[in-house]
Amino acid sequence: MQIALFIIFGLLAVAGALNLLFQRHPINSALSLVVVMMSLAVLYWSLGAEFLAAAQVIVYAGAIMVLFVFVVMLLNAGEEDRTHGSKIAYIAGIPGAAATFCLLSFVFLSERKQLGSTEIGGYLTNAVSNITEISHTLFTSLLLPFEVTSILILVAILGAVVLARKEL
Amino acid sequence: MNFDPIILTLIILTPLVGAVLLALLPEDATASNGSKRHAIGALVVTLFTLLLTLHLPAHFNYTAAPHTFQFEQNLPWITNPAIRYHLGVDGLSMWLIVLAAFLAPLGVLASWNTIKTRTKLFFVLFLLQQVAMLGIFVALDLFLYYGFWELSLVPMTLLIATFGRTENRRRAAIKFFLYAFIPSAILLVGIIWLYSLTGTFDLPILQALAASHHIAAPPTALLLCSLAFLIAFAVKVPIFPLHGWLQDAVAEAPTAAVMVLAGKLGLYSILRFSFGIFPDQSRHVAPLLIALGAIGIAYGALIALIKTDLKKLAAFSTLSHVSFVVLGIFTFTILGLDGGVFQILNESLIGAAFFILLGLLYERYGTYDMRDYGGLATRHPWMVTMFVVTVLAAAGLPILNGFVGEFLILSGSMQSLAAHHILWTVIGTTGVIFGASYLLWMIQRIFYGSLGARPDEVSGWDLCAREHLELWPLAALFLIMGVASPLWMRAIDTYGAPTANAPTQSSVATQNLLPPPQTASQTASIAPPSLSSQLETRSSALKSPAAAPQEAR
Amino acid sequence: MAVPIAFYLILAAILFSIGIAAFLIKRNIITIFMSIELMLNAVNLTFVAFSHMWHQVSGQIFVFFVMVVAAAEAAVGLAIIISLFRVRQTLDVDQINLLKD
Amino acid sequence: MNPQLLWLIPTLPFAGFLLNGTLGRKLPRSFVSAIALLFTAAPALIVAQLWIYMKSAGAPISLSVASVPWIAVSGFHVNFAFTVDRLTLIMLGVVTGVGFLIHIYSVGYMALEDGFWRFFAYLNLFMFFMLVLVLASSFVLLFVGWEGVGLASYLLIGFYFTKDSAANAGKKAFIVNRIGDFGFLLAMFLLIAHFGTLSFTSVFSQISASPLSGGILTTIALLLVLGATGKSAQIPLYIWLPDAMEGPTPVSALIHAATMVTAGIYMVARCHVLFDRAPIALTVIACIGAATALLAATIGTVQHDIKRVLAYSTISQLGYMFLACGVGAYSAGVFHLMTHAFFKALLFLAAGSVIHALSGEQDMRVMGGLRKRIPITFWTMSAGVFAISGIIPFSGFFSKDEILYQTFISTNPLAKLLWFVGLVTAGLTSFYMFRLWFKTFFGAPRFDENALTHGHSTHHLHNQVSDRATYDQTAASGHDSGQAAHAHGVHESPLVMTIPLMILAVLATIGGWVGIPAALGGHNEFEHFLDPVFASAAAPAFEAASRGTELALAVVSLLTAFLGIFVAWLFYCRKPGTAGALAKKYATVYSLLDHKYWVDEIYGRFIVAPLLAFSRILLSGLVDGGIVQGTAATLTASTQGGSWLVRRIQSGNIRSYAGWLAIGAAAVIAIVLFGHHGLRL
Amino acid sequence: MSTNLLAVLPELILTLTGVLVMLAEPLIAPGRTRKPLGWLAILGTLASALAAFYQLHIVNAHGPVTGFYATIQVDAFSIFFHLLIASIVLVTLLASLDYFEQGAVTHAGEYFALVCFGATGMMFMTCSVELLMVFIGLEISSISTYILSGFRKGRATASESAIKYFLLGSFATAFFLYGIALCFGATGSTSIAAIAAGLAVTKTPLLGWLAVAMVLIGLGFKVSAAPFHVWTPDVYQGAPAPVVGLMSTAPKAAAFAVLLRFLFNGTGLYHSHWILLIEILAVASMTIGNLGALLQTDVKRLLAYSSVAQAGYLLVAFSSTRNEAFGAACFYTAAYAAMNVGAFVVLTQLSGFDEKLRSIDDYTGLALQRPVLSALLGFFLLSLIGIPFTGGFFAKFYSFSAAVHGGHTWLAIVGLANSGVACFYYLRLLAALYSRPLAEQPNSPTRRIALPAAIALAATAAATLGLGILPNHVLHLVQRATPQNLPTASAPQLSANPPQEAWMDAKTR
Repeated sequence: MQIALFIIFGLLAVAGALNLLFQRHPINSALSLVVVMMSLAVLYWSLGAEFLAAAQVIVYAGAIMVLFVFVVMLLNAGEEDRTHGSKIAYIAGIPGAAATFCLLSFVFLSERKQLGSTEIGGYLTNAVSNITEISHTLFTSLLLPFEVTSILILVAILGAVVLARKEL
Repeated sequence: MNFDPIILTLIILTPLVGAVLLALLPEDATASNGSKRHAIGALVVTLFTLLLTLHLPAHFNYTAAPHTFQFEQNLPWITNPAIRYHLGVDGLSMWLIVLAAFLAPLGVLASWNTIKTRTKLFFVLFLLQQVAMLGIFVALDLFLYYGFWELSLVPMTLLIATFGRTENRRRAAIKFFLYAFIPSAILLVGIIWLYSLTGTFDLPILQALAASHHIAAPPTALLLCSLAFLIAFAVKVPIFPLHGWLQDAVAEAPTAAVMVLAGKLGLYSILRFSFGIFPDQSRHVAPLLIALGAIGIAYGALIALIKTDLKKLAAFSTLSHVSFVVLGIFTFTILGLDGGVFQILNESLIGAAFFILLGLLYERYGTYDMRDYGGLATRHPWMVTMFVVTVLAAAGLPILNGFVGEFLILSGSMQSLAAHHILWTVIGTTGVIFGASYLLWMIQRIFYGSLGARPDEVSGWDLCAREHLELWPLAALFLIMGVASPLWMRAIDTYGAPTANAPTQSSVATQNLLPPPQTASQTASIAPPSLSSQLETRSSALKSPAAAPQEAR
Repeated sequence: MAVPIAFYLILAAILFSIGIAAFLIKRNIITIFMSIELMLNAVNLTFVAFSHMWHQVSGQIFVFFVMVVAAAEAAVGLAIIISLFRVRQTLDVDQINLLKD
Repeated sequence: MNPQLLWLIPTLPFAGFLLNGTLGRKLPRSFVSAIALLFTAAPALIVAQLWIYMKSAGAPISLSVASVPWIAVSGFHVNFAFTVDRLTLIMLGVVTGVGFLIHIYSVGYMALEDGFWRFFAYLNLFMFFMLVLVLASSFVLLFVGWEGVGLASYLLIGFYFTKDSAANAGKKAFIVNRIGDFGFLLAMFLLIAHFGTLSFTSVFSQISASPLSGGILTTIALLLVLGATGKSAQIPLYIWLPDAMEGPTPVSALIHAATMVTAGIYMVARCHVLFDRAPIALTVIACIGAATALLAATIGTVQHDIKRVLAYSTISQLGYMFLACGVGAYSAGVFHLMTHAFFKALLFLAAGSVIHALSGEQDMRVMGGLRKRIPITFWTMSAGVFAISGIIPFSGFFSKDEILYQTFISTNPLAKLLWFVGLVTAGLTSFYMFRLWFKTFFGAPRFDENALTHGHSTHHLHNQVSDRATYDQTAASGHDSGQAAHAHGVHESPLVMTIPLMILAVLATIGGWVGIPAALGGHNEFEHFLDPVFASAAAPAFEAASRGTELALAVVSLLTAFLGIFVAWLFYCRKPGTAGALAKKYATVYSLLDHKYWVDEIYGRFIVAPLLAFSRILLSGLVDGGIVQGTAATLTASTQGGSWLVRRIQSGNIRSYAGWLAIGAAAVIAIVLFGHHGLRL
Repeated sequence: MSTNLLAVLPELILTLTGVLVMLAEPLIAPGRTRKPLGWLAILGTLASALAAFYQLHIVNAHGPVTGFYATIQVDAFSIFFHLLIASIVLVTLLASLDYFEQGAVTHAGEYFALVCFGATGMMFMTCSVELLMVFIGLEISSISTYILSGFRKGRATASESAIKYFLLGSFATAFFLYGIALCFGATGSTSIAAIAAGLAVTKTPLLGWLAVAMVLIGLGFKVSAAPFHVWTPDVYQGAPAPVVGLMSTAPKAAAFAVLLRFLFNGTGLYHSHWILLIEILAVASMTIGNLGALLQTDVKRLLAYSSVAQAGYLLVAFSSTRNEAFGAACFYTAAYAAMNVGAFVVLTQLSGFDEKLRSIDDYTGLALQRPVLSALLGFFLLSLIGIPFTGGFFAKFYSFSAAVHGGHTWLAIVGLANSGVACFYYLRLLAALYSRPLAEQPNSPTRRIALPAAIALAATAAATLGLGILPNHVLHLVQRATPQNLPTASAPQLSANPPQEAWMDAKTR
């Protein structure tokens, strides 16, 4: 089952990503990204992260992507033009991306043995449930990051207000 | 009250304080022809500095042990790295300090009327330059020295950039700075490397370590390090073929700046640091430097022969003259070293007089092109007199100072036959011919014959009182130093004699030809005993500062 | 059948690289921003995979934080995009090149 | 007398120089001349006293005075130390005596010149340096005088500096002398390197003590010879002396005839110990001397400028002295030096008087028939002409004959050839001197009496005067070269000029009697007087010769002189057109002589021009412009190229930037994965 | 090991200040001056700095402490950076008090708040020993600087600057995150101490290497090390001058602090892997930065490139042994902050809100009109060149001596040759200042320098000079600041022996 999930949703994620890449209208790209996120949510679940799977759907797909779509609509962005502003992106960037991928894969493949494999539901069998453990950690050892994140959100709100406010 | 321990600090501080005070003194907006108050202030400061420096020759101890320093001040400054505020003077630097302080008032006088705008900036920079120069001469801590060394670049660059003569000035300033800065960056690497090796920046300690071969490093590395030092200094001198900056900088720099542009700083540094810390390595590269010195003499003179622009001529003449010093000091003979150091004084004084005179001409006629001149002798009898005296001193006429230096240098060069080929001495001596040629030709083209184009248009005046005041001390010194050189040589010799190689009587045919001159034994006996005892005290002193960084690592 | 962790990682690497490529290829600034989100998602997958491997929940928490940060970034980024659009009336990244040598 | 007073001899003229040099411009002319004369007469008196003192001492002695250190470094000391021996004494006598006379003469000759004070200041300066040269007790002190007289010569030749030719001549003199000094300096450096000292006594005693005579001594000697050829105007460096005639005539008389140019001979004589050990160098000296004597004499036969004839004759006579030194006959050389000082000073001063009479005219072609108009000048000059031509009993005969005789009996393998050259030169000498005599004083006057009344003449003078008149407000008179403003027609010179002429005429006549050789019934006292100086174990030997030989040689040389006179008489008195006809017939030879063998041109074309071209093209252009500046330029250009490249990266496009980030990231990952261990140095 | 508010006191104070300012902003009527808010922020920053001093006092007495379940560690190192960041922020605030008055920005209060928040993020970065915390801090600082760089909203360049910074910054953040993920993958932890312990026993070292690379890419972007510097010139050019002064120093300092901790304390074991990378980054940064600046005519871009080069010099220090690297790098950050902030404060004063002075030509002859400011700018430029008796000199000196001690003499030589090239462009600006003006009319309106700006200038100049004459005092602090990993509660005790710094032993031998 694990492998089936992996193959189906992995392929779906890649397909979504590629679609994002090849679609020329931002809305289509956004929807492709939603597909990727949904697939990932399933994969998260298959890896024993139910909480994250849920959060992925709610926060990412539900909130962030909606924000994106909203802005796309707001700015009335149409299909993008095939402008040729950059040769470097193709000459250096794409090979760079490919090389990065190759190097990463090389590392993962060469360490494949040591990395081991997934055990279906392996993590779920823990005594404490996933969510309990997360919340426990979040409020003990990772309390500070959790609190500080509020500053981050404050900054984000402040920034959004500052930037998007009309008058200047 | 005994001023000895603080006199050097006072000497450095006086122009510094002067510079700060001048900077705070507002420009006189009411004066029509440029304010004089800063000039007066600078004159007072420089004269006072000169007065202070005269303390040194007055209280110099001629019988001190070789390789020791006087008027020392040695205070801890920064603990990591171990930098000390260490000042001191020996026979090498004493007269150079007085010289630098002596030239300063002359520079102020030379700028009296020529600097019409931004007088404040000019004199502040001038005094800062003075601080850096004096600092270089007295610093005994490599690091402190390096600080002054770099510091000397800045005012000079700004002086050239701001007060340069033509539109080319910015380029010339940057060229000057780059030429000086890049090698001194390598010098810094050398200093750091040395520090990482020995744990000290203190020159006397380093000197003692080097003399006793206690700097533990592969010979190649040491040689490279010595080259890093040497190249930085050589560019500043400049030694042929590193003189690329000289022509432009001399052409642009105002008189007061150009007087201190080339020569003494670099040469002093070679003598003090290259020879002090790398005695063996310096001797190793000496044949090359002797060759470069000899070539530089002839090369500078030959090119000066064809230049029609007076400043360019002066630049190559400077190259030729400093090359004499290079030739002299790298012979490592007493004659060469003493003559070389003496010639640094000569070269500076003669160069100063020369540039002042050129400045006077420019002030009157607004051109440095010789072809525009001619027949000025009837109009400016005093100026031509001073010009001829200067030129004769430069050409090495006996009883003027240039001769003593050149004579000793070339004799030394001939003496050190073992180190190099006789050819270099011969080439060096041709400088005597070419030097006279271009200088006399210059005199002829400016002053003799019928009136030239510029003097026909512009009427000039003979020297005024201030100009007399600038030139007479120099002219008098030419003569006094020419006939009474021992006054200076006595101190210089305390440096030169212990630094030179013990005379080997290396000459080709003489071993069998003659009994050794009676003085040979004298000179040989000076160095060894005192040095070794000194070394012991130094190395014990070395333990503590050197050990600290070792442990830290 | 168990899937090797490496496969998840490689899947993440693929997504990450596609994200890079999308950043390079897309012209619309919003889409480019989306490709960054794609890259972040790839990283998240990596985190989750490792979290699974190490039986450590901290990886998952990290992902949680990344999500929050992504949301904050999205807010700010989109605000920047809006303010840019107001001035330039374009979202084509190739036309955003006033600042250059 | 107190020997410590020795230092007064040179310093008094120096004081005169300083006084006149700094204050002279403000002082009246009488004061200036008084100062100059006083400070020249005083040393002359001291020398006279010294002479008496040393004579009375009986035995040959040499004096030296305690010294002031000049250069003092460990292992090497030079002092201002003076020493007097008999050679010095003779030189001192000549320099102070002749010098004083010429000073007197100058007072009259220069009376109306603008730079009167300057002239006397320079003249005193010259006296100072010349006396230092003569009194020096070491090579380097000698060199001080040596260079110093060169300086004085430079200043005095260029006295009329507004004239380009004068300025050029001064510069040429100095630089050519410098070439000689180059040799002198190198010789000194070698001496220091090998002997560790430059004191005469020390060096010579070391040479004497050493058993070897090696290549090094020859090298030193040859380098010294180079120095001497410069100062004494010998081949190859004689070219400056004819041009030096641009200076005022008293200067030519004092510096370029009587004293300074003999410094080379003095130096060789002073260093005879060294030269005796370097026979090759001696031979070179002899050959140079003979060749110069002949060469200069041939040129002298065709010159028209009265002073140039005398200049070439000077070169020729100096060649004689060189010849003498070269064969080891130092005392003969010095003897000729002394007589030459008398008669050549006389000739120049008389020529000056002639020029003065003709208001600045120097061209013999427009002279003639002056015998009656300026009798004193004529008679005194005649004495000089006879003396130089070697007519018995004038002084020149004895000294020149001595040289020829010594040469003949020398053991040098070239002795006979050298003697023959000397003989031919003697004939030529009497020819061109009598040519001068005849052309100047005999025949019909060829000058334009009217032109002279304006005080102006032909040649460059015209330009020069008008030039100066334009901007020289103080110019009371626009006259140069000794012609006076009051010169209305040809006239005899004032007493202040003629008295020195007369004294010198007497000396030129009887000056040689101190060295009448034994063959002519004398004792050759002069030679004996100098014997203690030149006694040397290594001195070149002479063949034993009989009195008969000596007598015969004297007769031969006398006959040669008369032959010269006869030819001159034939050409310029009897048939005045002959010379011109000959010149046309042998146009090539004449042109060669007229152009002084094109030596100046050859030097210019083959040494000076290539040197300048070398400097301009190779050094300034290629090395300085190309390599030195070019390296910097290349570095700058490559840096700027790099800068351009880096800025190309900064295209402003976010996608490009991301491209760089991506490829950079890939590179970083690759480096971390595959690049272990950083580079070390 | 529990919540210890004292450990985050400076951050806490700054946050509160920011919140206060933010809250007070709407209370002030539009059109009224926002200076009081600025003063409030300044006071807050001062208080935060004092709090840092107080922490120093405690640390001096009791040694380093950790807080919040060992997510942060308060030691001399973090306090040093706290103080540094607080000082930078203080100077920036002082300099920008009047800045926004000129531009009639109505909501300048938000600017002050953002600066405070940003500084909080940076401070958290420097004291965190947990990568998650680092990440959050990094994001806070980044997001505030994104916003600040686009603060002059009406301008096309401002938005462009912000978007470039934002997009590329997020792009790099993804790499940084990936790196953390791989760290976690290799060791099972994101705490630096645990990473150090974990790497010693990890079965997947390749992941560790990869993690180092990815983190370096992310932080390399933040410190604008070549080739991750591409954003720097454009962003600096478009951002307001005081903000550039801030963001070219404070976030960089924080990023370097993270880099130091991460490389030496976290992945010190992999020294041999990252050392070459650091060297290459250093050389590339120095060279590319200097070359880019060489022919630059826009002054802000010039300083941007120069900051790239400065990052390179700083990286040179990393090539040495741990202690030296810490000392040299910390000193460098401080000196660089002093002179660079100073330079930008002068630029702010000279060119004003509109930034009319852009190219070097605009600065020609300015010394006549604004002598004091020109002299100060000249002084900062000299310090950037590295002239002795300025902070810049000792900064370079320590950095290069660290390299020489570490056996990387060639790096020092490359660095010094580069600083030779560098003086060309600094001097071009300097020479321009002091040459004759091109036009008659003044190119900079002569204003009196306001008191706060004067204080800011005096402080930076004094700091630059002080670091150049008496570097010892800072150096003492810095030398004690080399942090050690404290035992943490959450660190998995995978191995009995703590990771030996074998590479370091090898070096000292």
